Amino acid sequence: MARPPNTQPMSKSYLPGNTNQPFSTRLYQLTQRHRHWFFIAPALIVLLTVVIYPILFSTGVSLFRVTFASQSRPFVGLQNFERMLGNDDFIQSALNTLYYVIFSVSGSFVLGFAIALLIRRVTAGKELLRLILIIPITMAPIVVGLMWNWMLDPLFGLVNWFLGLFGIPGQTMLAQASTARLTVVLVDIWQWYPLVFLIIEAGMATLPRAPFESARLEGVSSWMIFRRLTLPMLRPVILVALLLRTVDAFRTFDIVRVMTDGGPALTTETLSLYLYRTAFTFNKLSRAAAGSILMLLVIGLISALMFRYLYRDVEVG
Amino acid sequence: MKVVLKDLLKRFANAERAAVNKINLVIEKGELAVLLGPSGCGKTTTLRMIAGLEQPDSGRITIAERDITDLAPKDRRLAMVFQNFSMYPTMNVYENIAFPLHAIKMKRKEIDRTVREVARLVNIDHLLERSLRQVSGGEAQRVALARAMVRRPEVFLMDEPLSNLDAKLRVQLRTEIKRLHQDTGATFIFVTHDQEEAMTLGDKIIVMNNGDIQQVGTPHEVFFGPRNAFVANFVGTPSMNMLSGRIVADEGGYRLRLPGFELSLPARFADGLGKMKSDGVIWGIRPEAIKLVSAPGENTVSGQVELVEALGSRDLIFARAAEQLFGVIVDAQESVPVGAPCHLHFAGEQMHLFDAASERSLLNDKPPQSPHRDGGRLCKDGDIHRIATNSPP
Amino acid sequence: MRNLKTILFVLAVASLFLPLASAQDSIPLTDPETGARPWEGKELRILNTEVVPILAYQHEILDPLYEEASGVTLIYENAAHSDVLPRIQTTCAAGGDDFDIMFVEDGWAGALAALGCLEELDRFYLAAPGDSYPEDFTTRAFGTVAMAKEKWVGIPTLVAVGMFAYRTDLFEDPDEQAAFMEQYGRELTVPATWDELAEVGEFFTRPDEELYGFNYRYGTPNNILFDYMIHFGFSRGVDFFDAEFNPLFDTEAAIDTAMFFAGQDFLGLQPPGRESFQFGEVMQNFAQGKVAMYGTESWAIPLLLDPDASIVAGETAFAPVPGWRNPETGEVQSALLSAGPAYMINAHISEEQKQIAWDYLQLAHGKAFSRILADQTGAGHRISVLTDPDLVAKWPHLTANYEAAKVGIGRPAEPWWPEAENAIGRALQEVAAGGDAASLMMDANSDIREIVEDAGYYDEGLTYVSVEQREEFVCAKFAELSLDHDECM
Amino acid sequence: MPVPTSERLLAYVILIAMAALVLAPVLAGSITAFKPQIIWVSSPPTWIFEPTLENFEFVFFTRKGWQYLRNSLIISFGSVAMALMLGVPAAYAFARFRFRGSKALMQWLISLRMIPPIVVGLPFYAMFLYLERGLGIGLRDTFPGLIITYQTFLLPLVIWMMRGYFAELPAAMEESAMVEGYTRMGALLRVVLPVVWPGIVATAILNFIFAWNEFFLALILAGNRTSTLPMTAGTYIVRTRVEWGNLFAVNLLIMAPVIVLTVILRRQLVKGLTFGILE
Repeated sequence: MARPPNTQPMSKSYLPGNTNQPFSTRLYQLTQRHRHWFFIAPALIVLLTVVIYPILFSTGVSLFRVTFASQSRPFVGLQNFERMLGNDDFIQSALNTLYYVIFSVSGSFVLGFAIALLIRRVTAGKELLRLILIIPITMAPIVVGLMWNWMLDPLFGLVNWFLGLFGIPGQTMLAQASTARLTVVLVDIWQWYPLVFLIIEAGMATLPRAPFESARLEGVSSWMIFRRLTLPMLRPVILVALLLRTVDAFRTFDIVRVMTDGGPALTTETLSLYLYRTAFTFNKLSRAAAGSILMLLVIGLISALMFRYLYRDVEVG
Repeated sequence: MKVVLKDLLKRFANAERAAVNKINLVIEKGELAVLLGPSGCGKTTTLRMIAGLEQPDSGRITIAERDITDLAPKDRRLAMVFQNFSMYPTMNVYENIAFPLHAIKMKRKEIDRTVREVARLVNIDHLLERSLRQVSGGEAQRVALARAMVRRPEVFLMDEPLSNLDAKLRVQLRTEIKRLHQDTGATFIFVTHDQEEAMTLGDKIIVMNNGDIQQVGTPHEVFFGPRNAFVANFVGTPSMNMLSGRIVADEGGYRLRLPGFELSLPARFADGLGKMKSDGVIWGIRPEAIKLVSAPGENTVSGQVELVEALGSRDLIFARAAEQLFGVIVDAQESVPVGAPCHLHFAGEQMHLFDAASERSLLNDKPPQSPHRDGGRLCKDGDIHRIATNSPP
Repeated sequence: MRNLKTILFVLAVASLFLPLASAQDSIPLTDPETGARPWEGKELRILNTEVVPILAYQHEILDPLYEEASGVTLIYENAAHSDVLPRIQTTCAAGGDDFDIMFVEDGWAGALAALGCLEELDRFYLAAPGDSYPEDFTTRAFGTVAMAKEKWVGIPTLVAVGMFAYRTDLFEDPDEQAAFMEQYGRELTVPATWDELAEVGEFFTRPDEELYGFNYRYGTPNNILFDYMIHFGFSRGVDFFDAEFNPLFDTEAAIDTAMFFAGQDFLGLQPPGRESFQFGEVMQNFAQGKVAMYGTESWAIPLLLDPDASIVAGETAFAPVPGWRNPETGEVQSALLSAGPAYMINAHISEEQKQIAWDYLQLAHGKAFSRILADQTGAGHRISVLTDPDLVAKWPHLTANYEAAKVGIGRPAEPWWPEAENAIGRALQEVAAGGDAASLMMDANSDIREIVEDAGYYDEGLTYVSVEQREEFVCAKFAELSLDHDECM
Repeated sequence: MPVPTSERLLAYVILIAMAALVLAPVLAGSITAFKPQIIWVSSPPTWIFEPTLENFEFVFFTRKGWQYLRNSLIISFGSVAMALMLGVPAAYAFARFRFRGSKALMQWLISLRMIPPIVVGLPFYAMFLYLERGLGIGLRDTFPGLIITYQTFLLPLVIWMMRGYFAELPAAMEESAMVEGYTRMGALLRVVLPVVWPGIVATAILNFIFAWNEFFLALILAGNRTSTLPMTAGTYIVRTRVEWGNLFAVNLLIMAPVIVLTVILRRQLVKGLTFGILE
């Protein structure tokens, strides 16, 4: 029950009259209830076409014997999978890939984390340092690989020239089966530690200050603060960093392709590289498809496990 | 414009219960109705459904007999003010206010006239050329008000417009909204979780919880005649003292057995108590209704003062008696030091009783009529005290 | 009748190379139609990889003249060498006409022919032979580079035969000669056998001076390792397969060869990083004066003699690749790889494009231009060039080149060959890395057997095409085309 | 928090050493691009020389680097534009609407980042093949074909990043516009997009970097009409020699724009690289 206005009442509303009844209320309701699909559908359709359909397609191809030329495509069931799993080279490249994942991920993680911790302690030139330190991640992996090939050349590379200044004899890291894999991993770490560094730094910036300040006041040692406060509080961030690094390391292709092309003696061959070769050089499409499905299963399993840990901590969607 | 909500239901995806559970509500033309409730009670969802920002799962909404349930927000002829100032940061104050007028293709000259007129109404005509970065929170909300008014809508929806402001500004703007309501004569629907804001603003308060309307009434009805334990507990600061107890029939009446003490109940509960199926009740009394008396007696418990909070002219005392903590409001002059013994008297006519099972009030369903219905909208706490003593038995 | 296009081309070439004016007589008509430049405005797309230096000379010298004379625009698409085969396979599988002419290494022709990617050239030749002169190649070279089994699919772009480069400044230095005599009790000569090479190599291996004895390629892609089978294996009598396609990489001779090739006696002569060297690195090492001797292929000659590319260009000479001394006869047996790419015509392009492609190929890789190229760069691959007295006078190594081209052995032209070669290359790398030669070679052998089995060769009872049989294919093809060849007599 | 001087000094030493390790190869390599052929490699390295542009000239004109540059630009801009057109509305929906399955769908989108390109690239090639053979639709070696393929890694990234930017905006912004007489589309275009514009630019730039550096899918699916710059880098390691000077000239062409963009974008970089999981 309103009182009569005690100042001059506003004139009649500017609003349009009752003319905008929608064509059909039911239609309107329907579109309202499902309006999100209007926004999502185009993207979703494209993603289904460019991701899901290819995977299904690959699965299909892997059950037949298909080559570039083949006119007939006999159904062979799981034979391609069997052959792939029984193939030494496939197993070898899977193990190499595992090696990359373990060492590249842990290496870049430790280095990136350390740099994130260190850069908090500097003042002047912080921006410049950060800018320089993230350069590797912006470079195309193929460029990184080629560049380090040049750096590591046994006779003319800068690395050996530099070592030579200190009287250390020439190293042939990329050439030896025993060191090539490690060398490629080191280059991979060189390229990807900034990812960890950036993620951890961003994560640390979001940490509340209070617990750290009170711990300092209470005289807790830096190491204990790091172990009992920093690490647990950064858990989701750390998981994100590890997850992203893992999937990236898992699909390593470009760097190896240009640095060693899988050699010497297949010691640096990765799954991606091996499957590429199988399909496009050796003309065994369906076997490569089977291999890629196996690869997808493994990475799916790994990331599903990591995601489960992650979603425990992070709200998504 | 009369706003009617009929069987309005909204359930969000992945939610266990309905956000708004088939509510029915009538808001009369020119009324200032306040939707009050804790966060998540469905009040904002209700408002957003009226605005058309959420689509109800079922039920209808009509404004002035016009069914708007299936209209786009822009066609509902209403305005809305949001909690977080909802400014358009790429536009300056003037453009912000003019923005709604562009939608109805008004002529530039008329836009200019209207914008300035509205800006004057909310006292921001000196800010028009400023960018939003140069505008304070209170001013920003005035801009929002101006933007809402500029199309001269017949229904204003306000979604906690004051809660992001500091206390002083809040009071100031509250008055201004009140004045605006009177000046425009439009229907206002105001959402808040702040029951003091609801009391001071509302012609009608709609208390909501868990998607249901708990009570509809004037501020006094809601304050003095809570229909259920939730409303009793939610409305009023400091909140009502509440204890679970059992009813024992006594000769000629009922007694209430509470942990540690017993009370005799006034006759006005007799009807309600007679209909009860079990003996469990929730007893409640407002801190303002507890009296400190000098000696123990009927409906009195003895205890000790544990804590005193100064509220200004009055003190809020927490006294422990019969192992329970009671909040009591007393005049500052009559305050008692911490540790002092005290006797708390519970006046029978100010007690509330609720069925423990249904949490419904045991008084008859008709809420007590406030004797101050016309003048009491802005009444002070002292008035409430006076009214309380005058409420009918 | 000569059409204007040809005349223009001849005049242009002739005016540039007046001393060679006689060459014009050998350029016949390619298009019997009169009227100038029938393909004016057309494009010819070439999938290329900048694999060998002489192609660069071709682009520099020939292409502008051809474009001007014919009105055709040449469009080169360069791919990394290891991407070329995948690219051709994928394009071809789609029936794509993306390229008119494709760069095809000898090892790939079999696979591509099986996919139906390669246009046979007989009919073009019979209609207008032009300057192609297929009989101007040795049968070994032609069979390896230009044919896929019995099909003629290309005109060799070049014929790469094993060559051996050495530093004259080192070998002719009296001090070095004296020192060598003192140390080994014989004259310092360019080694003729692998054993001699090991000795001379050891002599020149002086890491302190950043000088090493010898340089060979061991790196990836694994297929380049296969060269070893020829240079080191075939000369000892190792073969790839028996007649029934049973792989022979696990024989004693093959294992011995692998052990020598990858053993420290041989590896130890080489600069650090040898396990990963491929053509690029070994050439770079030699061109920067880091090694005394260098096993290479004939295409490298122009680059090694180019003072812009090599700091030892003036001190580089060439010799035949060493071999093994037959203990019974005392003769040096050597076997040389014969390899090389040919530009081949895509089977999926239009007839007109095929005609243009043929027209370009017969000129670009034809007799006349081959001579110009050899004169300019010292690289030759046609018999007429390798035996030309003027050219031999200018480039003495051409004689060695010719001898090599006559005996060079090519890769099998089977569709699955790239995969098999990868398997053997991988095993060799592992041997070089210190693995057990016998078991690795046996593993590789069984891998290859599986590959052959997968391809259905044993089911279909296919038989291995030996080196001699390939020569027979070539001779049969020449006979079909009514061509005479000395080696087919 | 105050840091002891010794600790800070140590941090400086380590960080500067690391920065040197980052810069040294990049700078030394870039210098090589200006060296004449004879000193592309030399032992010891030649530091003083007369810089030449002949490598760039060779790479850019003789080897038609300008074409690859053009292709890279077309593909990168095209695929980013497509990803934005599809992804921005979807991101908006994910930020604004709660609906059945929205959370699961969002998680699914993150998981797309996990799929190795070979798993997609291989069937893509085969699909294009069948399309071409069966329906006569040529997508292989065309710009549209590559642009569509690039959506596999660009589109999820755009949705994730943009969702973050939209979620930062109060929903009230476009809701008030809707109440004030605009449709949702109108509100989106007139109110939200002007505000979220910097976010779109950041997303576009980061995605541009990814598309620009992409190698694997291009290797499989591009041809002579569409070869990109990274693909050509490999062509300078010819089998017979490595053309270091030319190679580094190409590397500079690939690297330079990205490093410039990084300088502009460094703050937004994290959001993109972490795929918006961190918020």
